[in-house]
Amino acid sequence: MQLGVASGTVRVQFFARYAEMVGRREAAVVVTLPATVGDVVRRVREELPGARGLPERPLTAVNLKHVKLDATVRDGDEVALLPPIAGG
Amino acid sequence: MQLGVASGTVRVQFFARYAEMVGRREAAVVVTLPATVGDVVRRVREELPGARGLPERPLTAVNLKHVKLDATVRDGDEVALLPPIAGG
Amino acid sequence: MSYLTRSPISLDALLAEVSSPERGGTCAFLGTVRNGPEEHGVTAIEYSAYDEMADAELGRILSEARERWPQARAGVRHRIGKITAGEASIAIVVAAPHRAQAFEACRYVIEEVKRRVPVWKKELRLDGTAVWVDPSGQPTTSPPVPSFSRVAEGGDGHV
Amino acid sequence: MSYLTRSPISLDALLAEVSSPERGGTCAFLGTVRNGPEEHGVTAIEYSAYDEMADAELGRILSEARERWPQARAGVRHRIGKITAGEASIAIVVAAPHRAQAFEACRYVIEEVKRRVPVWKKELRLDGTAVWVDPSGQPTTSPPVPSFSRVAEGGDGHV
Repeated sequence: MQLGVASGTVRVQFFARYAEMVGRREAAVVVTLPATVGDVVRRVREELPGARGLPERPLTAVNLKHVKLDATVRDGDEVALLPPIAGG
Repeated sequence: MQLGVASGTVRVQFFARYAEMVGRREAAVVVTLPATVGDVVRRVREELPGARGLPERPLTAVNLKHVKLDATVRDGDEVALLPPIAGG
Repeated sequence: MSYLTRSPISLDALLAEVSSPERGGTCAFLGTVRNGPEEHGVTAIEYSAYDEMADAELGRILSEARERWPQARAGVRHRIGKITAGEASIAIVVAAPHRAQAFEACRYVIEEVKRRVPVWKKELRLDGTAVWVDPSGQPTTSPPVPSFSRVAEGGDGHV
Repeated sequence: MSYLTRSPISLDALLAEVSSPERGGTCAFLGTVRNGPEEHGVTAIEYSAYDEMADAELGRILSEARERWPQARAGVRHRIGKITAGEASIAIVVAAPHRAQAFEACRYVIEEVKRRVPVWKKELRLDGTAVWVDPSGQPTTSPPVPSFSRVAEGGDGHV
């Protein structure tokens, strides 16, 4: 059994209006595991310049699938913050 | 005021299976006025060779519009006997 | 202009009739001559119509659709004559500012066509028989025409 | 093969993908870039997507449609990039043995696309502004970019 605190790195992607707000398309974010998507979003909003304007509860996806904020993230996951969808 | 019995001539048209049954596409039918589409159908079934096989209450149209059998016909009307519709 | 045609239907021409930049949702329906497991070797269907009335009725249906969905524009073409399996017998196109109107109006038009437009069809089958199709879509009432292939089989009852 | 494209959508190609003689009813939906009275001089829309996820999500929606309507075949193409008003941003085509399935499955696909596929649009307007469109279809939240024409008018507040 491993003692101590494990951490993981997730790749966070921003799209459309969110990418404009934070001025970038992606960021590597380190979180303490276990962590949820909500933890990743909090971390992003606290640490990334310009990210304060992001909603506290944005639409999110992990590894190309829609997830809720309480979904677990693992090291290496691709987390996406999605503005309100407007396709079609 | 006109006395005596008035009569009118309507042009009756047959389509698809009905045209095959009676072996023709149209017939001039003389009816005593006032008359209904039902009267025309009865007349056709009684007098036209092969027309006995037509239903007693077929789908009918007068002057390009669907009508019920109790609709009135006038001299010169175009009456159509329509097999069950199967378009589209 | 007639809503009936004896030539193949051009969906593009119909789309051009109803399209406009203010109508962002377009719904189309294509009815094609079917030859599936429910059919029995249908090679083509011979469509016939009471031409003048079919045309008038199609015009009335489009008018009704326009009354119900004033922002929508609908177009329709019904092909008449012999149509090979896989080809279109009818095309309906409805363009509207919003998709719900387009779907509803398109569905309305095809349902009314099926109910009201005086068109009939005779299935032409692989075995040489020709069968009038009744309104439920099932070919039933018809003077069956024995085919040559059946006769050649010696009448053993298996076709 | 991807469900996304940067080129104009070919409805004919999509129809060919799903058509077959056993499927006699085909329903298509075309979404085109709108410039009507509700819009305000939209000349084009710049569509962007989370490409990999949009593609995966479109595939999942088609699979769901296939599960719900096993006899139907559905195809979809979503165009990405700058699309001029009047041109199609999405096309959905569903062929089925019977028309009810085709209409229902087609409607299902477009509704799910609108709800789930990560695509965004920015309206490019006549006055030079560019506006993100929010999901209700109303362009609201956006950093407004004053246009040259506005500046040229002397800022009297009337545009």
